[in-house]
This record gives sequence, C-alpha cells and structure tokens, in this order.
Amino acid sequence: MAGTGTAHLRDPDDVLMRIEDLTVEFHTSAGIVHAVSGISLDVRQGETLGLVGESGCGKSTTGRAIMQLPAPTSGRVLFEGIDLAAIDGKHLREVRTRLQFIFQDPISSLNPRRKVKDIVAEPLRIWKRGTEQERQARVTEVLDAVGLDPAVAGDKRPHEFSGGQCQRISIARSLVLEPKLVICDEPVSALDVSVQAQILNLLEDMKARYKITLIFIAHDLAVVKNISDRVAVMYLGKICEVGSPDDLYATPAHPYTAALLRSIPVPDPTVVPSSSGLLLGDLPSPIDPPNGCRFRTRCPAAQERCALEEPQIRAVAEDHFVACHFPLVGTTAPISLPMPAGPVSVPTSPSSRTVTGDEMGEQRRMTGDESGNNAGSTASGSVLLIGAGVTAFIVCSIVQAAGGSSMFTMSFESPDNFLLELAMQVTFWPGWLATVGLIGAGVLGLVDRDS
Amino acid sequence: MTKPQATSRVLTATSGHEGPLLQVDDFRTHFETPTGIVKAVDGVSFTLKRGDTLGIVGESGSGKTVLARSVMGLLTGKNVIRSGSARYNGTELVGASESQLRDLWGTEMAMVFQDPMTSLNPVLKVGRQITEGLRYHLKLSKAEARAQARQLLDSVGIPDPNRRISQYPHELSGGMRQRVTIAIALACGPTLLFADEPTTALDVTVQAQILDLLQRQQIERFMAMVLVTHDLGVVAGRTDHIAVMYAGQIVEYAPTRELFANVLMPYTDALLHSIPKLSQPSHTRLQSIGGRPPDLINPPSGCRFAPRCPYVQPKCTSEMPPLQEAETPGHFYRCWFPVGTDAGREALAQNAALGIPAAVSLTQTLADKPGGTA
Amino acid sequence: MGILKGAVTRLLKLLAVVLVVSFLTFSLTKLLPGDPVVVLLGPQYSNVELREAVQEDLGLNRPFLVQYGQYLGNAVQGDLGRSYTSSFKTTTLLKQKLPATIELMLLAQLFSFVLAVPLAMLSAFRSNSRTDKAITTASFGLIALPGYAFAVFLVYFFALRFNFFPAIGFRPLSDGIGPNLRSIALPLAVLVAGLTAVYTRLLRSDLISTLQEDFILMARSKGLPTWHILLRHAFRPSSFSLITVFGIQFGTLIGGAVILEQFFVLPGIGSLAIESILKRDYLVVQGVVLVIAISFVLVNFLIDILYSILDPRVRRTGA
Amino acid sequence: MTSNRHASWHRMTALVMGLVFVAAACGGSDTDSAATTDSTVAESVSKPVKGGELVFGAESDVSTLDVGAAAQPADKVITLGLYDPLMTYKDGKLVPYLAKSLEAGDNGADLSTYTLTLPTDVTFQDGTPLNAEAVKKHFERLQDPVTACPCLDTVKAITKIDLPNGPTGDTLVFTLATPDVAFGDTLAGSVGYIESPAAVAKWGAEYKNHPVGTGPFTLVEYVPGDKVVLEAYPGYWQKDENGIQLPYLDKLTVKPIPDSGQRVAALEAGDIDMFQTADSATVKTAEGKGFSAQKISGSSSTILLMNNAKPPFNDVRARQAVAYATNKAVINERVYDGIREESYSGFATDSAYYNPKAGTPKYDLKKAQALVKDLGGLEFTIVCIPTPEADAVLQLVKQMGEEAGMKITLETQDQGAFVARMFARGGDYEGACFRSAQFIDPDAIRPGLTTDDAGNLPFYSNLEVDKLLDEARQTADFDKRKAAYDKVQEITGTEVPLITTLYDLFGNVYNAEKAGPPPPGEANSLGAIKPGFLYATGK
Repeated sequence: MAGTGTAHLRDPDDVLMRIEDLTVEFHTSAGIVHAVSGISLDVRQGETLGLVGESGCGKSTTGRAIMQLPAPTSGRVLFEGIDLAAIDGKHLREVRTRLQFIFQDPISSLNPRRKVKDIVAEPLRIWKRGTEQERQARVTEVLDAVGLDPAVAGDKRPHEFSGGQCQRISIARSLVLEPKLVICDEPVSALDVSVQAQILNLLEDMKARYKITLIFIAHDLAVVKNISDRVAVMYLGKICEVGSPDDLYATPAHPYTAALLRSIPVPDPTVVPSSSGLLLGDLPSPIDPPNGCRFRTRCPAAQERCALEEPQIRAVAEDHFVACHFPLVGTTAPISLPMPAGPVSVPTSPSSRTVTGDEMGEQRRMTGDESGNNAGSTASGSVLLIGAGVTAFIVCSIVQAAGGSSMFTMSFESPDNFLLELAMQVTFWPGWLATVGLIGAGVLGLVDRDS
Repeated sequence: MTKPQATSRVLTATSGHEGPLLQVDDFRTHFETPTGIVKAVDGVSFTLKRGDTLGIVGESGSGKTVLARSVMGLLTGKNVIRSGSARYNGTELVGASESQLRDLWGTEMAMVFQDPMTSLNPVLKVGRQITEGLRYHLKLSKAEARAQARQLLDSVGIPDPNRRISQYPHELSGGMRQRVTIAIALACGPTLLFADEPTTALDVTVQAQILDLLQRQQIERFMAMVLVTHDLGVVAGRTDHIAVMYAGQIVEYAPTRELFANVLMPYTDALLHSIPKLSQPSHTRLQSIGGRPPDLINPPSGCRFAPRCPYVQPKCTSEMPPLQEAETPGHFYRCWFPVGTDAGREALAQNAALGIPAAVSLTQTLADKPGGTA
Repeated sequence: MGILKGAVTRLLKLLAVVLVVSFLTFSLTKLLPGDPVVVLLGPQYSNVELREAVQEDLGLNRPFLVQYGQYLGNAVQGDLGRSYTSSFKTTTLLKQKLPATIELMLLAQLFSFVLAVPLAMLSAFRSNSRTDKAITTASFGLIALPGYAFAVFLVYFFALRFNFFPAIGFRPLSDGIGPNLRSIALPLAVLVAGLTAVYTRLLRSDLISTLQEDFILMARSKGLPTWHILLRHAFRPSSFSLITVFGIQFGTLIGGAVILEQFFVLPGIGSLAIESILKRDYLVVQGVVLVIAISFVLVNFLIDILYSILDPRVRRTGA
Repeated sequence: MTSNRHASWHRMTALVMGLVFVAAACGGSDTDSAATTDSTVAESVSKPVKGGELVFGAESDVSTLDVGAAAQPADKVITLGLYDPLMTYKDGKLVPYLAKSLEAGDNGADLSTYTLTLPTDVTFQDGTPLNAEAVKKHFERLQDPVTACPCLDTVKAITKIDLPNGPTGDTLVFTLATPDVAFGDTLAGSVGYIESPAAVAKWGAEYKNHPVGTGPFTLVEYVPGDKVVLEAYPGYWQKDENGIQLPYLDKLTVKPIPDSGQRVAALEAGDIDMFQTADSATVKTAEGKGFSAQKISGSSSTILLMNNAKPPFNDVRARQAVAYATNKAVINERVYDGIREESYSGFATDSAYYNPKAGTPKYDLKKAQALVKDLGGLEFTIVCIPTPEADAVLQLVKQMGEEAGMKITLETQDQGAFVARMFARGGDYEGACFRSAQFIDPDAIRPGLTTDDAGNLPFYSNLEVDKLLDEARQTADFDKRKAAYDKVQEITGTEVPLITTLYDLFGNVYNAEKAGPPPPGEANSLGAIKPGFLYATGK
C-alpha cells in the first residue's frame, strides 16, 4: 500500500481542514528521513478523524506538521481555507488559537509550578481575552466541563493529580480558547484502561458540548475506532486506507489494516490467537523506504507490480478508500481471511538497516535541535567549544596579567598574600564567565548525547 | 520458522520435586517510605505448576510488577519488607540470602522485562549479554557459549544470529530486542519464567509475535510462566489461570475461560467493560470506573475497591471480604456482592435506586447491552 | 570506514582549533598594552636608538601579519622562537618544564582514577550506608577545601613534622625513581585528593542512576555476581561524564596547577606561563599556550575516540 | 654579622628613578644600595671551613645573569658567585676588588680620565686570561644597544678606552664625556663585572644563559624557575685571610621560592639552608622558629612622586601640603606592623651625606589644612601600578589628604602604560607612586633632580640644585661634596619635589646549624651576599 492520491478527499468547501500532499523530511547524518511522504487528508467540521498506525508511521509527525511544529517540507495545510504554511508567524500564532494540541504525557506537559487555574487561564491571558473576571468564569466553566471541581482543583498544582486528572486539565486548557480543531496525540496511551475510558468519554462529551473537530492520533485500533467518525491508517509515512470506522474495521481493504487488526489480542479466551497472517519482519528504514508500495516488503499479498508502481488511493466502497493494487475488498470476515502462508518473494529494499520507532523519535528530536544531528559532530563541536573555553581561560590570564599586573607582581611585593590573592583573582576573573560558559556548553554537548 | 533445538544441557536443569513448582502463600511486600509503609503487595497466595501459565492482570499501582519481582527476590534495599512464603520447588525464597537466590536466578527462574530498550545494556554486545550467564552458571567455554547463544537467538526467531550476536542493542528493532531478552532469560534453561509486561512497549503487530514466541518456548521447554500485564486481551488467549490484582491484593483468581465466562468481582467486570472493543460499533459509550485506586499507605479498611464500586454496600466499607471460592471450583473472588449473583444484582439495583452514579450508568449499560450506538 | 573518515575530519577540526588559538594569543599579545621592550629596557625605553635596536633585533617592528606568518612558519618547523628576556629557546624552556608537569598530571590522573572508581562503586552500591556517607562527606570536604590550604597542611605534617617528603623542589626521573617520586609526593597528594573527590562524586551519582536501570535488574536476574554487575554492566554506562571531566582536567592540569607549582617550586608549564606573562615574554607565552592547546585538543580527541569505544551508540555514523 | 652592625661606611641613599620601575614590576627590592645591617643572633662566630654545599632560597627567579643588568637580589647571589666586581666598598671606602687599582687622572684632579690596572694572574672560568682587551670588550659590549643593558646611559659616558700596554696588557685608560666622581662607584656594581670574551663569542645572544666570569663559582646547571647550580671554581684567584682557597663551598644551589611561607617551611624542612625576604613579617616568623636573621634597612619603600611641572603640583604649597598631611607613623603602623623607619629624605639616616637638619615636612595637619585653604582647595590624581602594598599606602595617603581638605583620586595603570605616562614629555600624571633604588655614591641622585634630565620624573627644576649637583660630582673632596649635598637637602626639604615614606627592610634568614652567616655582598645592593665567602657549618 502506502500510496498517494487524493481520491478520498471531499469537497474543499465542506471541510474545516484539508492537508494536501503533505511531506515532512528530516535531515540526519544517516540521510534524509522520509517521515511523511505526500499524504492528503481532510476533516469536516464536527468530525473526528482517527489517525492510526504503528510507531514510526508518521502519524505524530503529521499532527505536528499541521500545527507547523515544525513546518512541513512541502504540501499545503489548509485550515478554514488558509494555507498555514504560507502565512507569517504572527498570523500563524493567531490561527493557532483555533487549533489546539493535546499531548500524550499529561503530567510533563503541564507546568508543575503553576496552579491549575493559572495553567488553564494562561492562553486567555496571552491572548488578552476578556476581563479578568470573564477569564475566571471561563476557566471555571471548562474545569467544570472536564469534570473537575473548579473550587477544589483550581488552586492545586498538577502533581497533586493523577494522570487521568492531568489529562482532564490539559483538555480544559486546550478548550479554553474555544478552538475549532483539537489535535490529540496519543492522549490516552499513558493512562490505565479504567481512566482511558473516562477520557475517551470526556472527549466525546466535549465534542458534543463545544462543537469541536478532533484529529485523534493513536496506535490503539480499538480506541481509534471507538472515538472516530473517519479513520486513516498510516504506514511508513503513507496512507494505506481511509474510511468510516465500522466499514473499515469490518472489511479492511488493505492487507496492512487486516494484519493490524489480526494482531490485536482480544479479551476473549474463546478466540485462540493464531499466528497465521501475522506480520513478519521489521519496519523498513524511513531513510530508504521501499520503492513502489512501501508495505510490499512485509505484505503477504505482494506481487511484482507492487515494487514497480506506487498504488494510488481509490474508492473500494462508499467512503472507503484504499491505496493498494490488490485490495482485500469483498471479503467479509477479517479474522478468517484466506491468506498466503508467508510473504511472497519480492525484490526487497537494498537497505538491510532498520530504523525503529525510538530512533525515529530520536532523529526527530535531533533535527529539532540544530546543534548536532550526529553524535560524532556533536563531540567535535563540543571539543571546539571546550577548546574555545580553554583559550578564553588562557586569554583571560594574559589580559589580566597585562591589564592589571597586580596578581603577579604582588607575589614578589608581598609574598605572604600571594596564594590568597591569586586564589581570589582566579575566582573573580570576569573572563571565567566566558570560560565556564564555553566549557560548560561543550560538556553539555558531550554529555547530552548519552541521554 | 524456528527450529526447536533440543539443548539438553538446558533442559536437565530441574529437580524431580513433586507438587507445584511455585507456591506463594500470604505473600507481602511492603516499602518503608518517609510518609509511611506502602503495602504494595498485601497477602497474595497462588500456586503454579510446571507447564502452566498464570496471568497477573492489574492496572498500574496494583502491585503486579512488585509481586513478580519480589517473589523472585529481585527487590533489595533496606526499605523492602518481605513476609509470608514463596516456595520454589520446595525452597523457601522469602528470607533466602542473595547468594542462595543467585543460584536460582537464571538457571531456575528468569525474568523478561517490559522495555527491551532499557533492559538490555546499551554498551554490551548482544552476544555477550547472552553468554555471560551461560559462562557463569554453566561454566561453558567462550566458544561453547557463543555457539549456544547463536542457537538461542535462532530459537527465538532472530534471523542471521551470527551477525546479530556481535551487534549492539541499539542496532536492533524493538521486537528484535525483546526476542534477545527472551533469549537471555531462557539461556540457562529456567523452569519458571516471569514475563513482566513483555509487550507493552511494543507495537501491536510485534506484540503478537512476541506473545507467540513466549508461548511456544514455554511449551517446548515445559516451563511455568507468570505473565504480568495490564491488558486483558493479552492474557485471555494465552494463560491457564488469571489472577486479577487490585491495590496489592488478588481480588479474583480463576481458570482463564471460567473467569471470562463468569466474572464475579465487580472490579474485573468494570475493567472488562472499560476497554473499547473492536467488535463494538464506533462511538460506543464506555463503562468507566470512577475515582482512583486507593492510597497503599492507608488502604480502606473494608474492600479496597469499595470506594469505586457500583455494587458497594455498607458492609463493604467495614469488612474486608476474604478470597473465597465460588461454586465453580478453582474460581476465587474477594467480594460480598459478586456480579451475576442475586446478592450482587440486589446491591446494584439498590444503588441504582439511590442514584449512585456508577451504579446508574452500569445498569444503563447492562440494559442496552446488545446495541446502543451513541 | 566511517569511523576513520570521522576521525580525520575531527582531526582537521582540531587543527583548526589549534590555529585559532595560536592566532588569538598572537594577536592578543600584540594588542595588549605593555610592550615587551619596555620591560626589557626599563628606563632606557626612552632611548629611541636603543629601543629601535631592540625592536629590530626581536623583529617587533615588522607588520603584524608578517610577524604571525613568520612565527607560524617557524613553529611548523619546531622553532617557537627565543625568549625575549632569557634568550633561551622557547622549545628549550618547554622541554625543561614539561617533564614535571606531565609526570604530575599523568600520575595525578592515574591515581585519582584508580582511587575514585572503587570508592565510587562502594559508595554507589551501598548508597546511604555508613560507608557511602563517609565517602561522600570526605569527598565533599576535599572538594570544598582549597588545594593550597591542603598543601599547607601536608607540608606542615609530612615535610615539617615527620620530614617524610621535601617541602619544595622537583627531582627529575634521571635522579632515580625514589627521589623523583618523593619530590612530587606532596603536590601529587594535593592534586589526587581534589581530583579523586571530584571523580568519586561524579561517578557515584552516575552509578547510582545506572544501578536503577532495568538492565541492571536484568543482569541481576541472570544470577550474575555483584562485582560482575558493577564492573561489566554498571561502570561503563556510568563513565561518560567521568571521562568528559577527566579529559577536561588534563587541560586544566597542564596550565592550571600554577598555584601548586609556585608553592612547591616545581618547574612546570604553569609557572613558566606566569613568569613569561610577567616579563611580557610573549613568544614563550605563545609557546606555552600552544602546547596547552594542542595537548588539550589531543587529549579530548582521544577522549572522543574513547567515547565511541565505550558507547557503541556514539559510533553510529551514516555510511 | 655582628662585625657589620655599625658598618662605618658613609652611607647615603639616592633616588634613582631609573631602576625604580623595574622594582615595581618585578617586585624585588631592586635596590643597589648602601644598607644598615643588623644581625639578630650574636652567635659565636664559627670558623669558616672548606667544603660542603648549601641551598639558597631566593625570593624570585633569576631575571638575568648578564653583566651590567643583574640587579635583583636573586640575580646578585648568583652573579656575585660568577663574577667579581672591579671595585668594592670596604669599611665605607671604595677599594679595588678584581682590579688592582683605579686612579683618576692628574693625581685625582681630573675626574674625566681614569686609569684601571688589572691583576695579571687571573683567568676566567673557561681558561681565558683576564686582560685589558677583555675589559675593553666588556664595555664595548655594554655600549651596544642590542645588549640592552639598563646601564647604557652610564657606559655611554665613556668616550674612549685606551690600552697603553696593548691588548694583553694590564692597563686601561677611560676617558669620560664629563667629569664624574662616581665612576669608581659604577665599577663596584654589575657594570664592573667582567665576562669572558671567549664565552661571549661562543654563545652570542645566548650568552646570558651561559655566563663565564672570574668569580668563585662556575655555573653548572640553570633551569629557569627551578634552580641554578653553582660549583666551586678551583682556579679562583682569591684566598681568605687565613690562606684558605675560596670559595669555601663546593656547591651552591639557588632555588626561587616565590611564596614566603613556603620559604620558611623549606628552611624548617631542611630543603634549603638560607633565604632572602623583603617581607618583615617573614623575618619575624623565622626568628620565632629559632633561625638567625640579618636585617638590612635601606631605601624608601613607597614614594609619592608629584609632577612639579604641572598644576596643581607646580605650586610648592601644594607639595608641602601633601607632605604635611602624610602621617608616616600611621602608615608604618598600619602597613608594616611598625617595624620600619620613617623617611624624610632620599638619604639614609646613617649616610655620611645625610643632613639631619634638612628633610621634607613632618606631619602637621593644621599646616596642611591651612595650605589647602590658601590654595583654594587641592584636587589631584595619583596613578600607580597596583600592588597590595602600594594600594594600602595610597589608601592611607588619600584618607589623610582628605582630612586636610584635599580631593584625591586613585588610579591604577598597567605597567607598560604607566611607564609611558611617566616618560611622556612633561609627564602625563599629577601624582604617582614609585619605589626608590639606592646607590652608595650620592651622585646617583643627580639625574632625578637635574632639570631636563631623562631620569627627572618629578620634572623638578631648580637651577641652584643643578649647579650644586654638578659641582659635587666634579670634585673628590668629601667636605665640598658634603656641603653641596647638605644644601641640596635643605632646598629639596622645603621645595618637596617628592615625598618618601618609610625605609625598606630586607632580611637574610639562615639556619645557623647548617650555614655560617651570609657574608655581605655588594655594599650598594640591598641584601646581596658574596657567595664566595659562604660556608657550611658542617652539621
């Protein structure tokens, strides 16, 4: 699968957000990471779009690219008809008030030192919405809406809450500016199942109450199905399949979707887990993705054509689109789907190197941080910094000696004070700031890459 | 795709002791903290036969991971207080010295951890991490150990073990890494394997592979396995028994099929209902459990689930229910008003009538069970 | 091989650092007030004839860049010029001063490392035990105690009270190992005390956090003995900040032991630098700075390589 | 050195601006001076014996071992071992040392011609014979600007050197540009050290690190900053009064120990046997530990220069006001633990040329206030190379001045810029701190006070003083000279071209169990010792 195309897109006038041919690439020392490669999506007002896929499929990158964090390499992100990639920073910030983001880790995304009511009120203050009184009323209202008692919770700090409650707080914060679209990046994956249900229910309630549109990013197919009106399955930076959840889950048209569904353990002891039809092998490197259909290296149904030609997204049923040359349409029961026993021998990608989700994340982080995208160059960068620091130190001593003369001459003038004075001089050299700063930066550079 | 290797040396490492391989009795693990004693595991009993798999299910903080680690004796530190009994093959583990335990670790019992990214030493080659146990316990030569390591890697489904053996963990994918940790755990032929959330950090497609691998190895090696997880789906198809833990206690224990067919404990029931299921249509309202797990320093005096339970009655808050056996033999539960019994239905109805929200929503859910799209 | 290519590019970068350092020191010594000729000539500075003769003699009257170019050209051939004041070749002076500095530095690093590793392991493995508290307190004390104060204490005890070691002076290795070691015992002790304390604290805290790692638990669950776990599993991943600081200490020790050198009358690079600065003997200053910079850069280059040996994750380079 | 307790030399101190700033920079009491010597321990004089070795702790590293330039105490200890001065002072009188004789022309009436006779049996340590040619080459080398001798101006005064007995002879005749009574004094300092011409030819620019002289010791090892090792020169020309071949010692090691506390510790630990210090507290400490010490009082420690050519100090009242306002007793108490002696003259109090009736004004706050009032206020800046000592003194001077109604700003300056400002035309300063140096012959005072002399840093100008100083240097008659210098002191006492504060103190500390008392070195070098006469007591 993993194809391109826009067949699944709907009338542009009818949608709140439309992504066209979005591409996100990161430059690393190992090469260009093709995190997202030309995907198109849209969301209607009031709809929930579920974005599902395994780690490394580009779903979170897509979510961030919509927020322009960072801006995509190419492609358009149209929100209410405005291309977010084309507008300036000031404008973008203003648009972002109508676009909110909820993170995976509710606890670390909240400032631990601030009171809950301040955290929630902060966007209002920044945007100078209403009077202080109005703001407080608004905060009280959203806190109440997410199921927290404003009188009790408002004055507490995040660490006094459980993970679920913290996620409620972040939801409250994201709602306070009355956004049109909320992008939730794995909002429940850090939570216990009992709490997960609370948050999912809450999101449904909030959607109904505030008429918001959701983009819901998650790896858990059941969760995505539960909350979404439309689901897009991603694999290695491409879209495999788009459709309404009930249809898509009942009759997956893409072999990858089918395999995913089959992999999910069902809490029912009568269903004997079968290893047939499970995906084998690892995710190929996003640096050197397979040509043709990106899924073909692991696809049980792959044919020669899949390597030669990239499948285009096309409709297989009403509101059900797939990017596959050999879709599984027409089959009814995904679990008993007849399948070849193993992957068909297909030309495999020349790269035997695998990049895992963790590494993807790492590379993403590294590109965010311009200081170094390669451990080796970080190291020599650090050595450069440290070298500069040492130079600064030496230069300081020379300047000091030449400019003041005092620290050295005193040794002979008043020998008793020599050591004491020398120590004091050393301590207070103004140049130490530079020295320490440079060496420190260097050391941080060296140490940082261990983390 | 894997060739089961009859590694005789590995398989002969067990004694001929009769009876359960692992017998845990009123086992407790408490932690001394500045704010008080945390009763992380509080009176747990179960037995496990060789060849059997026990699933321990619970949410975070329920004590399931502490239980597994503490039974094995891996928790050390002055602040750890273990009491009760845990016998492995007749050997008492509680109070055993570190060196006694060390003789059992690796050779008799082993553990697979949650995150292969962190449980493999990043600076040591994969091969070395497998061979060091072999060389230490089985006194193998370097070459023998390497050969054995290659076999192990092969048996856990790692292609090209010759190359992988001299790679570092970061050069492997997540699934591959977890296969390596399984190979390490199996290296010296243990008869008891603790798998602590072995698939939580993995993608769903890989999870299935790893669970299959564990199951296959368990059968091939005739091991007993304790599979710790928060995911009922993981244990449903792959365990003989399931113990559901809540706040440091086992609240329900039953053969797997029996448990799913006949849930008695309201907590287990709530857990099952709070999971979104693929079979349910989109936008199905989920049954959530209100509140949060109790403070383990001062747990509620009665039933520990009482504060969150839709069935709760005055008796629940004052008297701790014992772990009692149901009509079905082997099915234990810890509840005064079990689900599906008359007492339970009555309690629920009473609460619904009183307007206790959890009970109200639960009865609603039960009422429109068949369909009910939101 | 990527590693080799990386090493070459890194070396080139380091060469650039050395060049920049040399240029900076060269220009700074020129820009600063305090003409070396003033110091050389004293009151005769007002004697224009004399001043010009000396400037001509020292080559100080040529354009700045020409001077630098000549300096660099000579430096490449191993000629760092002559001291303005003593007429010694800078290289001669460096040769005289380097043995004491290098010996002291290497031994200090060696001893403190050898001491710090077991201390830190003991401390970390039994964290919060009495042993740990004793080690922690001692190292805090030694870190807080200024080196020269400790030096005074050592001199009082070991040189004056018991007369074990000389209070001052340096005997080269050619005088025999015994006298040589005796002569540097006290300054070495001062350095080792400070360094050991720093290293112990660093390694201890890193070890403690490493010992919390899952892979340590995993290693224990394999039934491996404690020493094996500490050495094979915990030490290497905990040593990164230690070796970083270790490398930096080389740089600081080369030039930074000035106080000790002055105090114990050791013929070292530090005191040479100070004296030359005093006398505006800039060619020597440049020589010293160059040596410090080169050795620092080299040591850190080696440390960098050590990193990639210790941590395979660093080795990852795109082929 | 009990015998030197009241050395009967006619001592005088003269201010010489020249070497002063070298002292300020390098710190040693760069004081070629006559000095009072006072040994605290009147130990029974042990007899010098031949043999043994000693280690000497110097205050600072060697700055140069070249002839003509060696000035610091640390240099002196070594150079006096390597070289012999042509002349020296004995009981206050200038007498030949290495030279056989020095005669002014015309039987002492013509002070612009001098005849120097050399001994014929002296060889340098490298075997080169000492002869007229060697001495001539020595002066020619000093006259070459490239040698960069601080003595350049002095040696430039020699316009001609004749060798009447040929190059290998023993006689030289010097012709000077102007009559100079102090020529002999010049030869008693490092200008009078003669180096081996063969060694100069061999080493060239590096000669100063390979010195060869006629002195009692040869240089065997010189590691800058670490040590200088001297060994006895067996062919030395001198024996002591008992006929023992000098030097007594087989070996002398000089180690620079910059930290004075460590110097005491090293003495205690036995690493060294004696040391020098300019720090009175260190002398006290060492004495407290039972060591012996010679204390030598010399030139003024910190002096206050005033620019006589510029406002406000072109007005004599302003200078007097500062002098009246300065309470030297307080400075002594606060900065020097009361150990030093107050100074009101450029001349040492026991100098034969000292005029006790003259002297700069003593502390009198009322007079100072009156003068300041009379002037309508007094505001000035004192510039200084910062040293802790000078800082302390100047802070006190500032306070005292402000009590008298002055407004004083203290400014610090690095050495290079400081020197440049001092030597700038007309002096780019108002007040400045300085240190003084001393020579035994009073003529050394001349450049500092003579109108338009390069060494006249206060830019003082008094034609009468110029005349008196000229007269004094053109006669060898003591009474005439004394009368002239008395008059000069009277004039400068009222006109106050500069203000001296306190006399310096210098100490030679030694372990009497290991070493005999340090023999006095050059009379005009504070703290210098003649290592040829050093001996070990053999314990």
